[in-house]
Amino acid sequence: MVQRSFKRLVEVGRVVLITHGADAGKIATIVDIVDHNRAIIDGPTTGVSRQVIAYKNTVLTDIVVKRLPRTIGSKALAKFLEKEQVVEAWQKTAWAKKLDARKRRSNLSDFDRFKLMRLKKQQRNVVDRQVALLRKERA
Amino acid sequence: MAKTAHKNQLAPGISRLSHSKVFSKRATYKAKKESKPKADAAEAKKAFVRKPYVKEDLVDVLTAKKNELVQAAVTPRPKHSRKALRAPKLRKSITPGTVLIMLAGRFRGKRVVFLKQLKSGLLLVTGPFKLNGVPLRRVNQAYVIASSTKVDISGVKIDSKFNDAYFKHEKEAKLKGTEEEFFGKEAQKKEHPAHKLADQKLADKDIVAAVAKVPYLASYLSSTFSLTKGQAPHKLKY
Amino acid sequence: MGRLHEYQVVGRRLPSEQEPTPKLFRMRIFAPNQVVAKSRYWYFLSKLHKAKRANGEVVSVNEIFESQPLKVKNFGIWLRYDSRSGTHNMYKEYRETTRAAAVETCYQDMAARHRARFSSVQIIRVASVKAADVRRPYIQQLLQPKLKFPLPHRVQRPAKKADRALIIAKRPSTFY
Amino acid sequence: MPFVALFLKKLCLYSKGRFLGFKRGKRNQYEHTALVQLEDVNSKEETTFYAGKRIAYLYRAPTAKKGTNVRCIWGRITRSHGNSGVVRAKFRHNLPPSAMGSSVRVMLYPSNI
Repeated sequence: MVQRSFKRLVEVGRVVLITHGADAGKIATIVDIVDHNRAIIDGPTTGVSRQVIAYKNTVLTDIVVKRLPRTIGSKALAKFLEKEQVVEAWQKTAWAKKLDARKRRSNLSDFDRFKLMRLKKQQRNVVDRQVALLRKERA
Repeated sequence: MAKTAHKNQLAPGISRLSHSKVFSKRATYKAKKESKPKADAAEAKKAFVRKPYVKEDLVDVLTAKKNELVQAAVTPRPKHSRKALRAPKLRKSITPGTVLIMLAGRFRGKRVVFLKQLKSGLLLVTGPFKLNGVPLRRVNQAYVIASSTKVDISGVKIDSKFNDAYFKHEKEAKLKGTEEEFFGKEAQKKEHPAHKLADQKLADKDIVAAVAKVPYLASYLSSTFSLTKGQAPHKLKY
Repeated sequence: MGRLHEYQVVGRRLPSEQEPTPKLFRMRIFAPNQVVAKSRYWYFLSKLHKAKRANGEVVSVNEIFESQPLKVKNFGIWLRYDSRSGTHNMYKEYRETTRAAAVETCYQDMAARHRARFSSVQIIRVASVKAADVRRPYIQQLLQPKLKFPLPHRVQRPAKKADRALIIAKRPSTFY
Repeated sequence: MPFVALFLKKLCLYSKGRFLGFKRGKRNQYEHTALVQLEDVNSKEETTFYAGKRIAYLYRAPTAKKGTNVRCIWGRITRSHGNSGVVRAKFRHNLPPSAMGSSVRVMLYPSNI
């Protein structure tokens, strides 16, 4: 029996994030379960071809495609994913945003880093001033 | 005399032996280096005057096996290098207008604008002087990081007088050993030549204008590059 | 041993005056490559018939590919193996996508559970089994219509060695 | 960047390395080659960036020379060593064994970026 305390389960329709290999960083959906170590995943909308993958090389996400039939074909799956807006739902999560920000951060050029520093300074300036004002009011 | 490469040619210009082979065959390293001054050798050459032919001499000459003109002692001379001085290739990432980060020397950490490569292979860069105090200057590309940022200097003309000779130091009069040096004549600070100041201003004018078009670029150039904690230089993009 | 492939090997005894057209024998063999496949063919054929490599020939060797390599199937494998004390027959089940993969896990399984090496295991028959006919509980448990299970203990590791930190401030969370 | 660091920002154009010891076998040690662990580098692939880079070991001496007590031994990174981001380096003068465990400066030049 499935324990309640576990929030993410291996099941058909579970969206996973691939962490290792050529497709690392992409999301895909579990289409069929092979055994306790492997599943078949497919990501027609994210550029992941159908393959057997070990759970070791993935992370389960909170997103599940509901009522997804087992061993569904790629084209039908794509329709399901679009209807449920899985990619959009994923991109909305804080997790995806963090990964994206990390990636963007690592791709910043020297000039970009400088501009970021300057903008942060400006932001700090505004925020600090407001905080100081509020403090004054309190006192 | 030892063999030279020229006697053993496969085809005109192509030596039968490799450079290293020739070196070992000539074995000049075995000969004792004479500390004879060069002038003496020249004198000896001068002193050698061909005598007028006498009958006995003629017999001698005809029966002699070796050419008498051949010197007995081998004085090793440094081999003339056939390598031409060629400027190193400019890195692909460096194009006119590229912002470079200086890595060593007086201006280390400064961000400067690349103008062109000089004949010697050194890079001609400018701060511009007004922004960060780096004058028109030559730098070796090994001491520079090319950033991906570029200043649009396509419209800027770079005076052709900025060549290697322009940047050569003027030789100072030797003070060493003179009384002046010994008694510590006040070392006077040399003024920067006025014409160079003017050149700098003229050259920088258009570049500063180009920099001003891009927001934050001017302050970027006037700031310095530095690694902070947790920044691994190999993981950064420049 | 590399990954296993399935080969179809066809051979016969050499034609002679008594037997101008000898009978052809076909065999499906699991082997890492064609050379091993041919060797295993003669090994099995000499046990079944009066034929050997010296008086026979291999007519053809070709690989059999899985028709649906991205569909999970339940495979039943009948095998015979020599243990330290005798010879045993066995039936085992595996859940895999290809026949060759099932046989490979079977060899691994035999080596792990019974210390039986490749040379002492003979695969008799490999067949895809319908869900209703699955006998073993360890496969049956994976055949529930709405199968769900958690991954109770996961340590996430960075994909690249370069991203690995030797010292981290937080204990990894292994639960989700 | 931490708030304090903004004001204390010092010009730093090198990354840090740690002198681990010399190249060695089970019984022999080769003092002509030093092993250096680079900071924030823990795979062989990453060491390629540092190949050829100049490296400096700074130390303090009791007597001042040229007005400073700090002296320096220069060297170059020659190649990687093992798979965990350690590199081999050759110095003008072999590093003293007393320097084992101390840090060295890995310069960013000669640059190829």
